[in-house]
Amino acid sequence: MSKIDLSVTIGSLKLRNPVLLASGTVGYGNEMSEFIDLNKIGGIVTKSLSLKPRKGNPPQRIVETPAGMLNAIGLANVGVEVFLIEKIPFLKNYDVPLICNIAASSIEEYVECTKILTCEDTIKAFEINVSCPNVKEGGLQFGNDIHAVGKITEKVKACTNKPVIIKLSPNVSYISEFAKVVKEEGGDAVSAINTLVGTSFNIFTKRPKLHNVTGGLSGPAIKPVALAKVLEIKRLVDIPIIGIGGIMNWKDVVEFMIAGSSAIQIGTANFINPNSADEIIKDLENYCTSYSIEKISELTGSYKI
Amino acid sequence: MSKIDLSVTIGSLKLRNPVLLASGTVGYGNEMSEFIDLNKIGGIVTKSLSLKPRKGNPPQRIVETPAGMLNAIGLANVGVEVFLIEKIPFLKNYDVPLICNIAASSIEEYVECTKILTCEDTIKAFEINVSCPNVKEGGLQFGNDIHAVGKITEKVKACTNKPVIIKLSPNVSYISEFAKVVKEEGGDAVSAINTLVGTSFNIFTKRPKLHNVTGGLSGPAIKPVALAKVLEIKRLVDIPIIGIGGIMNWKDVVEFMIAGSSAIQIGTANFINPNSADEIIKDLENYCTSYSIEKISELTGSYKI
Amino acid sequence: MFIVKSPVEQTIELENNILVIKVHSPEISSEIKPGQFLNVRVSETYSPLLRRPFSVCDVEGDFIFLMFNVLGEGTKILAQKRKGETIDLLGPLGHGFNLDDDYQTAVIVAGGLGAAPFPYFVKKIPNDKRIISFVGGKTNNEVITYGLKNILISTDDGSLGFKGTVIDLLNENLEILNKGKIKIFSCGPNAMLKAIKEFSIKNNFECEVSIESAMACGFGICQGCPVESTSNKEKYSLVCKDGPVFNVRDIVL
Amino acid sequence: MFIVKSPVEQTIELENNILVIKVHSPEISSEIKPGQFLNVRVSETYSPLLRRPFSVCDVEGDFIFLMFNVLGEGTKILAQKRKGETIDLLGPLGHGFNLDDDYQTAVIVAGGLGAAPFPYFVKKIPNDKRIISFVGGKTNNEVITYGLKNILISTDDGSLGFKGTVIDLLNENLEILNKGKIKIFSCGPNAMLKAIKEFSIKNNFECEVSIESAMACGFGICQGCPVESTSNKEKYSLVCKDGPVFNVRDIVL
Ligand SMILES: Cc1cc2nc3c(=O)[nH]c(=O)nc-3n(C[C@H](O)[C@H](O)[C@H](O)COP(=O)(O)OP(=O)(O)OC[C@H]3O[C@@H](n4cnc5c(N)ncnc54)[C@H](O)[C@@H]3O)c2cc1C
Ligand SMILES: Cc1cc2nc3c(=O)[nH]c(=O)nc-3n(C[C@H](O)[C@H](O)[C@H](O)COP(=O)(O)OP(=O)(O)OC[C@H]3O[C@@H](n4cnc5c(N)ncnc54)[C@H](O)[C@@H]3O)c2cc1C
Ligand SMILES: Cc1cc2nc3c(=O)[nH]c(=O)nc-3n(C[C@H](O)[C@H](O)[C@H](O)COP(=O)(O)O)c2cc1C
Ligand SMILES: Cc1cc2nc3c(=O)[nH]c(=O)nc-3n(C[C@H](O)[C@H](O)[C@H](O)COP(=O)(O)O)c2cc1C
Ligand code: FES
Ligand code: FES
Repeated sequence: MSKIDLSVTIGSLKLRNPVLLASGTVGYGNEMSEFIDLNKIGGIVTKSLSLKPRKGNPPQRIVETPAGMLNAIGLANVGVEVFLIEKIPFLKNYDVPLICNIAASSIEEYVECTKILTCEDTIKAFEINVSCPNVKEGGLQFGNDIHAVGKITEKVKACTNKPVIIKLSPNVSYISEFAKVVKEEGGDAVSAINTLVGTSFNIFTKRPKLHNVTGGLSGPAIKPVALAKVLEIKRLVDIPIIGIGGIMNWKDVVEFMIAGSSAIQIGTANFINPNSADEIIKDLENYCTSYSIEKISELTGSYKI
Repeated sequence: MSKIDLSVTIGSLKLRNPVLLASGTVGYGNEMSEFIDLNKIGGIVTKSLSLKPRKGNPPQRIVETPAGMLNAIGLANVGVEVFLIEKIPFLKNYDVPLICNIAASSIEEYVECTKILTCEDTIKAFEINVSCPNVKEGGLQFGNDIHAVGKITEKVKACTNKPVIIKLSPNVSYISEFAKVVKEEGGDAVSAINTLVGTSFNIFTKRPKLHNVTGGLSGPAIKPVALAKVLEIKRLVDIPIIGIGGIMNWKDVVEFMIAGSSAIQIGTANFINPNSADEIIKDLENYCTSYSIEKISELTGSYKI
Repeated sequence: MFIVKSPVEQTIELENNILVIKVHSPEISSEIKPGQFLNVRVSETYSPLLRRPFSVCDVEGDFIFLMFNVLGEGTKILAQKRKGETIDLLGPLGHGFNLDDDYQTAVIVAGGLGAAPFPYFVKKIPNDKRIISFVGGKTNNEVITYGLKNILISTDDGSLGFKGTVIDLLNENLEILNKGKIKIFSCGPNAMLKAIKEFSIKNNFECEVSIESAMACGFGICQGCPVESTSNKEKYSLVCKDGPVFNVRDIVL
Repeated sequence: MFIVKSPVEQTIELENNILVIKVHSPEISSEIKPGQFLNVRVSETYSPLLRRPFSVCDVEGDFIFLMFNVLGEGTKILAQKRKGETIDLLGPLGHGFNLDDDYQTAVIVAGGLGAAPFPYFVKKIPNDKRIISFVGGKTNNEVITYGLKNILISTDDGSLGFKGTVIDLLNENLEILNKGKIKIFSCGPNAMLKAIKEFSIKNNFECEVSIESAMACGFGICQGCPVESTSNKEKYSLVCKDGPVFNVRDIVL
């Protein structure tokens, strides 16, 4: 049996395998390390970081839905400073590419966060969250504003040499238009998708179950939508795609790669089985062996339509 | 026990209860009548009708997904003429409001269909499908084009005195903007939502499971998204809403009404239990009795935020 | 047509991982005909969401039998049902086999689980008809002969019976088939049905096939199960309503 | 912390529709402490998708016990598990009760299913401490005394024991409570915990409470289970990681 090559590249970022852990579903790695060998996975994407620490939304923050869940965490995070001082040291113990996810409420804040974080060697790339549906500070919803997404890409690129990945919102008419702007402004890749806007009511109190009223839908329920968004981008824009949305097992990974993803992220599945990523990587290797796939990257965009 | 009033109104359309059967999930009523007493339900929405008969897409048209399904039927239908001659006579045997759903590939075709059908007394209202994700004839995707939606509303209204309901696409950035245009152009109500665009691949053949490549996602998986769309419209536009998306039981109906729906439609649930609507109506009556709700219409938009 | 929650009586394990589930359902047992099917809801949860179609395999008094093997989530749950648990049946659905036309010998051609509808077929066929069964599989553990009569077997690898496809076996036995008027009744994988169609047309045999399709409703409202018809190019036939049994000449396979 | 598929040994039905499930899980039984919990995956399907948190109710050798009643989909599936079937446990999770501080009498205050963590608590409390248990419910069929010791009961409607809330009953027994140093350990509905907090502060009693929250992960990565902390207004505490047992003075109820 020859060795299978699971490595993939996203722009200039080389990963040993395509399985990343998604922002907001892995914390800063420490709790997850009790369950999974972080050295085996393709990469970790941090919880979205903002310039200052954020407390996040009051409870209730989470609601289960059919084959999915809504969350309205509200970007609770420690802020970039505390991240560098308290969280990075732990991650330095591991040989796993760290992708820093940044969320902000102004273009300036994105820039400032990037500038502060780019000096840290451990960080291998940035994922810019322009698409969190659960905070509306300053009335801005960047994810739905194509000019803002272009501007953010341009400005963030200008202050770092590291790859910049823009995480796109699915709550738009044509996600490929956003991917196109990202490419035009020099972005290295896009992540698709963030969560779908959803809500749920307690029928007895008539109140929304989430304190934030609406939240983001994730989990297997959204997989068909996420796949369609990946495919739309792949067919129309030449930019690497990190596929996200409802991935639970190796078959889902292969499906996302066929649809056009260069790599993928595991989100909600981490809550159900924090060792999913490791199991999936093993299963992908077996799959490649069985089907004589020497380089897994061949799968990317291999759909036959 | 006093009699519960389950009746609701949608513009000038008065329904004996808020439970309608959704377009494409009830055919033209005849097969369903084997399982459910059509005289008990709030109304039937026909399969989308076009001017000429349509063959629809080649197989495979249907894929199951987690808590949902994708369909790409491609608007297979008998056409307005055959509908009037062959299907209406059966429906005349029942005392159930008939809402005729129309799909077309040009504004002229919408108008022509409406003109032909409006003379038929049995038809109590029109639901205009501007949002089918599974046909792209003439390159038009009305559902994502706010001007087209406005124009269609205006032109269809001009040729009928019957209530005109526009069925909106959820695959847009802000569904409330579409609802606003519908209101401005004289539309009587909106239906929300049609299916979400999704896809699925066979990982062994690398082909899309659906011949049409993408399809429309329906079923419980989409309920949180549908509720958020209904709520968005309710908060921003003063127009009656018919809520649709993943409704399986009476609790779901109450949730949709709280979020802002005046009535609702049952879609995918009909395939799993063709008697759902009848059971739901009974359950709604019991619920109203238990909670001393005299008029179910009080629930509409009764959310506390 | 009924929607009934019917209690499971027993699950019988045949060889080769094939299961037969016996369900108490007087409403359906008294109405259903060979070749018709049921759309089965195996779980009250949304996982799986849709019903699963199964041919009626056999009927005994108030009991019906379904034959299946564990493929995915639905059949996995079905396989775990124990006596007393219920399954939710919708049916009888579709058109079954036409047993009463003018022929002397019913030639059953079954590939793999395509054997499912035939035990009941064998029971219901009029007394004055003969039966001969051709059963094919890739290897011997795909050959299912449950409830069949006068059986000839073929396997692609020759591990059981004749070595070759079931079509090869039919061709080997053309002489027998050409004695008196026969009608072929077939069910199995699509590739086999295509070959059966060609074989029937070439030899001028009457032939009915039971075909499969992805389905949502099973009774004609979703339009999810089209099959191209040879007579009407403007319109698909529906497998659930116009089939699942078709005259092989009426559909494009 | 472990993720283990553990076989069910037995499901015991107490009165009042309360169930106790006994599971063979040496990994967890040897590590878990009273007040800690497990996040349980009841089904391999996506229905329900998320795990369900349950306090450890008791431990006997390699076996752990969970106490629950059927509320929704998850507990319904759990209730149907039979001997030999497995459930997927993640744990031990969170911080349990601090049994070793300086007090003489542990005053257990349990409302309804809040009794769940105490059987194991009663076993593990150091020998030199006394226990007194106050158990409340709306009516007599909400009173759960399984595994408790020295029990005083209250019901809102007086159908069993003292008529009134469990707080009223505590107030009735203030004299006993004021003899020696006590510490209250409480679990139950939120309204009760609020009252317990007020009661403890007013009477200057030490008090730990086990609280609930919606949860996704159960181990600190989803941030789904915030509770307002009294000491740090800038940051929520997490029920799953910082709790579920808190010093009642540390959180806003
Ligand atoms: C009219 C009709 C009668 C049928 N009668 C029988 C019968 O008597 N016995 C029996 O075992 N099966 C029968 N089938 C097929 C049966 O419905 C499927 O095997 C079943 O739905 C699989 O469900 P699942 O959840 O276990 O598998 P799924 O998880 O749905 O699928 C598992 C695998 O099987 C494939 N698959 C799913 N449905 C079909 C299908 N219809 N045909 C071929 N492959 C499929 C999937 O693509 C997948 O690879 C019949 C189908 C039809 C349409
Ligand atoms: C740390 C912790 C320990 C727990 N220990 C126990 C225990 O030992 N025994 C026990 O029976 N339960 C315990 N619970 C609660 C238990 O997790 C829920 O009852 C269970 O998740 C219900 O699952 P379900 O699928 O049956 O119900 P669902 O379908 O999820 O819910 C059914 C109904 O219960 C409500 N509900 C759901 N979760 C909770 C919750 N956490 N608290 C209150 N109401 C809820 C829902 O709103 C709904 O009305 C604990 C919860 C936590 C957070
Ligand atoms: C609880 C939770 C918190 C999340 N937080 C973030 C976040 O901080 N930043 C971000 O970009 N995405 C966040 N996401 C979105 C995920 O990274 C991912 O895009 C989404 O959940 C879809 O993937 P899944 O279906 O595999 O979960 C969060 C998702 C969940 C469920
Ligand atoms: C098989 C199928 C066919 C459909 N056909 C139509 C159609 O012809 N016209 C239309 O407006 N909507 C059509 N729909 C959309 C439904 O009317 C409904 O908007 C959607 O399914 C969401 O509701 P549900 O989740 O309850 O199914 C179809 C849906 C399904 C599942
Ligand atoms: S399965 Fe629905 S029409 Fe045939
Ligand atoms: S439940 Fe996930 S952080 Fe507490």
